[in-house]
Amino acid sequence: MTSASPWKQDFPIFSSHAHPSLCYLDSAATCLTPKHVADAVYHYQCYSHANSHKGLYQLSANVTEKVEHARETVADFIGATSGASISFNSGTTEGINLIAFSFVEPILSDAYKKGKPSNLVISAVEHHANLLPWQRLAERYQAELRVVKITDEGIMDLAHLSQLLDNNTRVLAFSHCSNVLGRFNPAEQICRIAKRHHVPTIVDGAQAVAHGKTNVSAIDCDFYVFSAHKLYGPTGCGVMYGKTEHFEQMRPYQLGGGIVSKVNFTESDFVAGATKFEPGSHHVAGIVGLVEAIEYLHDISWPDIQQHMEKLALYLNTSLNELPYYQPLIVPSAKRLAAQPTEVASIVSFRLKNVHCHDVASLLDSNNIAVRAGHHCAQPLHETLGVTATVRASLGLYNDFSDVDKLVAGLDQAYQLMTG
Amino acid sequence: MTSASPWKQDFPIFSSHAHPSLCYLDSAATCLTPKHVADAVYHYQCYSHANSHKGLYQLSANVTEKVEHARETVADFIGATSGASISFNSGTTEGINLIAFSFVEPILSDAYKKGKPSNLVISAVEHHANLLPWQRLAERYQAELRVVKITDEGIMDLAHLSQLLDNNTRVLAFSHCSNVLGRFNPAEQICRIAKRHHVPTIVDGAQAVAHGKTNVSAIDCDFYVFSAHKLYGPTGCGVMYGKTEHFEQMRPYQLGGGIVSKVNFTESDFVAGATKFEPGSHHVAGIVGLVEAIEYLHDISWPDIQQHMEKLALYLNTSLNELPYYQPLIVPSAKRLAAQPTEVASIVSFRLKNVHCHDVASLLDSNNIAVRAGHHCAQPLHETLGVTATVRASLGLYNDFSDVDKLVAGLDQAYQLMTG
Amino acid sequence: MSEASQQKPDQPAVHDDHALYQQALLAHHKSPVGYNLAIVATHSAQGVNATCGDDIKIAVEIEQNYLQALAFYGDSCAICRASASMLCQHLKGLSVAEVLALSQKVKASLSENVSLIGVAAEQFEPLRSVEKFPVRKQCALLPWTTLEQALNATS
Amino acid sequence: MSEASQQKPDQPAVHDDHALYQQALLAHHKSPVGYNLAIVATHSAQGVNATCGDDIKIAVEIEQNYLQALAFYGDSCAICRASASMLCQHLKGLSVAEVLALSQKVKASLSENVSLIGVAAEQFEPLRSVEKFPVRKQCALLPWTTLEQALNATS
Ligand SMILES: Cc1ncc(COP(=O)(O)O)c(C=O)c1O
Ligand SMILES: Cc1ncc(COP(=O)(O)O)c(C=O)c1O
Repeated sequence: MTSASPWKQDFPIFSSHAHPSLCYLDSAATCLTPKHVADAVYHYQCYSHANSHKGLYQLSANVTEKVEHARETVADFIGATSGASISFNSGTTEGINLIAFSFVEPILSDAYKKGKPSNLVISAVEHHANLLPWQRLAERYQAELRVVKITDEGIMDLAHLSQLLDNNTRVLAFSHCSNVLGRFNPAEQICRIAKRHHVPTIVDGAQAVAHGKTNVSAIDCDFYVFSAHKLYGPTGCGVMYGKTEHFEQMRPYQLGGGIVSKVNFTESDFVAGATKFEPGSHHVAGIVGLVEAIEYLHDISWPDIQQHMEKLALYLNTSLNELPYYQPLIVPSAKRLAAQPTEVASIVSFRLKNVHCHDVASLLDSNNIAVRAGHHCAQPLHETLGVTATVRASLGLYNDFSDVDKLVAGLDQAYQLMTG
Repeated sequence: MTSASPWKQDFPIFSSHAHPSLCYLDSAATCLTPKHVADAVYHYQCYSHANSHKGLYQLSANVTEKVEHARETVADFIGATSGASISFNSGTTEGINLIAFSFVEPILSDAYKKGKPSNLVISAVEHHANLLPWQRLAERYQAELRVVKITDEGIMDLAHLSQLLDNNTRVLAFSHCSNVLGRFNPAEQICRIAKRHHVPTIVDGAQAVAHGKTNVSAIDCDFYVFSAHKLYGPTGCGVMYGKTEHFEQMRPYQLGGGIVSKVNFTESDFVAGATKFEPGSHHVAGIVGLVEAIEYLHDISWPDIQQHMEKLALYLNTSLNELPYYQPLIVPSAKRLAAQPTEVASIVSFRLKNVHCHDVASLLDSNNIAVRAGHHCAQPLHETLGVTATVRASLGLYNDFSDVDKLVAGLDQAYQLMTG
Repeated sequence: MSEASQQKPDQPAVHDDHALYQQALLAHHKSPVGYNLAIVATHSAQGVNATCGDDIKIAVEIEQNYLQALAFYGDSCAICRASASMLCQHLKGLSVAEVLALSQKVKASLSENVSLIGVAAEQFEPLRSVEKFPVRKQCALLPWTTLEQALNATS
Repeated sequence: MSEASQQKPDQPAVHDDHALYQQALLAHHKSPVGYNLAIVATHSAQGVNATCGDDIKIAVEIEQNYLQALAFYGDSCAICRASASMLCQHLKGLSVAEVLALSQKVKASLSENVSLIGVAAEQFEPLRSVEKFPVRKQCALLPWTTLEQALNATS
């Protein structure tokens, strides 16, 4: 690998009239957009836009077909066997709220009415999006919200998980990859453990899908959710995968047009399948852009992406580790690093000794380096680890060795300025 | 006015390499996209995209500013006094569901617990999006869903409204303009009546905002919702206006990042204001496109738009009325037509004698004329009026006299073919 | 990769040989077989197509496992009506087993664009004009799914 | 109308005179006035800035309506810390009414980019470097809003 990213040129933001010297290290928040994706959205809005699923005319039928075809593309992308298992929404946040309301709440409510105790299990690393909905349900049904500890390596403690699951566990919701620690949970193994206890599983894939081939069939989770914009796709679009066998018993979430087969003023019948969860007009431009993003990644190929990202992640971690004032949130054991170099995280969260995280981020910004500072919507995780905020650097396709060098130089400068 | 639309050239879909002969008469379903809007979205995704509200770096701060500035633009557009009253979501459907959950449900639940009867009032023309959420709440809290009749002219029967409202009415939800009949309700008057009964009002503005200056301050409603894509904006973006005094007592709707000030595993504090209803990453591209659409309309100016649309609507109605087999859903009284020509609807729903609506739509499609056939997500209205389906033709900025002529010729041909 | 490649200049959707409303189909629409026919139904079912608003009832008289008479009722679009009419015309005299087998074939031909062969091809080919109009396939299918329901139900 | 017009080529955000971390500010950060000072507080309040994680406590000793001593405690970013330090340095000896008036001015200067005049300008001008950094304004503001809370509370 040369030091330059072979794909940087695909991202117009780096062009000479825009931000050629931008060092963007916040892909975990949102990915920059490749021209392919922006073009696809543009062409859709300009030349193909119409209402999907409702018009009999050709323009509308074509849009319907685009949306239905997108289900297949997405299913294929995450290893689902059928497009019927794919429902579109506005993002990971909505996906989790949807599952909480449509699938989990009726189960909890039922147990509650029967006087049976319930508990919900999540992990200590969860993003607020995968915590708050469960907190609300736990409160409403007097259920216990159990939190699986993480190991020193930043992944779920499987022994603790096994202890927490029991016959009253109504759901296990966990992130495939933490947006703070960048570590992948062994999702297959976790779902297998859950299955032994007959506990349905929801996987927050927001951070995982852009970093390697996802296979929901192998993971064997009940639900998997993610957002297009963290996958080089457009804003406002997300995906819920679910085992179709659940769809029938699930109640619709938001209510509106297109999800009903028969309505009068006193009652309504709902349609079956994934569309039951898609009321109102589809965000077709978002879906079209998501498909384009998937095709873009497919054209590059996972092996090439992973090779680039792994080398870069290793360089990032090694370079940061050499800074004497660097305080990572999680210290990967040297043994593990040596044994599994490919598991180096492409998201790192850290602090600089005696320098506040927000000062670090501001000072880096003055050198055109974009990192995130704060709790990254994972405040309880930070509390668990005994800090209030960290600086987070995360890698994307456009990054290369020079970005890491800039970051290190920027950190050095910030440290000297604030403490020198 | 010449017969050609002065703005047609702003819409790339009509360019020679795309669909130059498209006769698009389904703007009530979704508006075609002007190049301005597609460009703005494109430029945002290519050159400005970053996460809003969370980054300290310049690129992110600029995006935050765009979103916050958009609140002001939208507020201004609908006559709200402050951007603080504007919250972004994915569309009208989500807006109504949000208000139902966050504002109305707690009120209903409270009354229910106290053993007080409740009723919810809507009108007979409502779109499923403004019916189903109330139906669900009515069922859950054993409240009565009351339906205000419409007059022969297709607007709300105010005398009946006054009869239905009482001390137990928890909300009045009605559409500013019907998506089937195209008639505007006298929203100001309706809200004044509601106010006399201390009933909060929710206005579904999906069909109204593109047809003239909206003034929520004059209407004095409590909430007003609409979608960007019915306003020449992009897909997946919607607006909820609400009187800010309600925001504090409202609970958050969907839960996720960015709406909390403090979170731990057992409880959370939420932020104040409109952002409380915007969990997760904003659909910034959609918001940017909406702002551009508003500016586009602003540049044309309402007087010019209205002049064009009114002449065209009059021509449409007059031309259709001349067809012997034309059966409009609502027959506007000649007296009214003469007295208030500007109130001619730019949405008409009708049937052809002895020809099924779906056959009409398919036959028109074969002549490149796009109309909608069915119940247009207002099945109960159709039932009320004693039909199962209608053909709907609706006008947009790109339409002109020639489109009306094509429609009439197409209807003639369809009628002859199917009945001749 | 971009969608530009998918844009085509306008093509009139009516080519005589591909038009949705072919003469054969229109003929059935205008003079439907079995429409509002009074028969001594032993089996019947109601079918509704929510998108289109089609609402059709199929009734059959079965005697000794053979379809002696067929009829349909209700309000529907021309495609649905023509489909029902062809069904009434051509299934009379067949055994239940034969009808179910044929119904499978016609449904496959409509929903998966599988060609029909033999006599069925002649009888039902006009229905295949929906091939190019995915939204209308359900209209042509409705009488067939409703018929199957009728046969599976005990009246 | 398009956003293209809003695109600017990269500009290094550090111009010496516009940089966020000016020398005067850094000096306060490195040697803060009133930080962890033990005073006999009559009034105090806690302020939290959720976005930044700033968590600061402002304490004052008021005697006969005059601020005799000020101190601050807690964990915060350099901007917040420098702002608190300036506050502790310059408000000592003023009356409660004077402090509240001044606080209004400083807050307006920070949130609405209103210039300060007179002695306040000299004392607090370094804070105005946040002008170009909207996200950080709240850091500079926090000590002031917290101070106002302290003054309005009875300790
Ligand atoms: C009156 C009315 N309300 C609500 C809606 C729903 O809008 P959306 O699909 O954008 O959520 C529509 C459009 O379909 C409408 O016409
Ligand atoms: C792990 C994880 N879950 C959920 C989310 C929420 O995603 P979105 O904001 O796209 O809904 C994010 C991103 O912020 C995330 O990193």
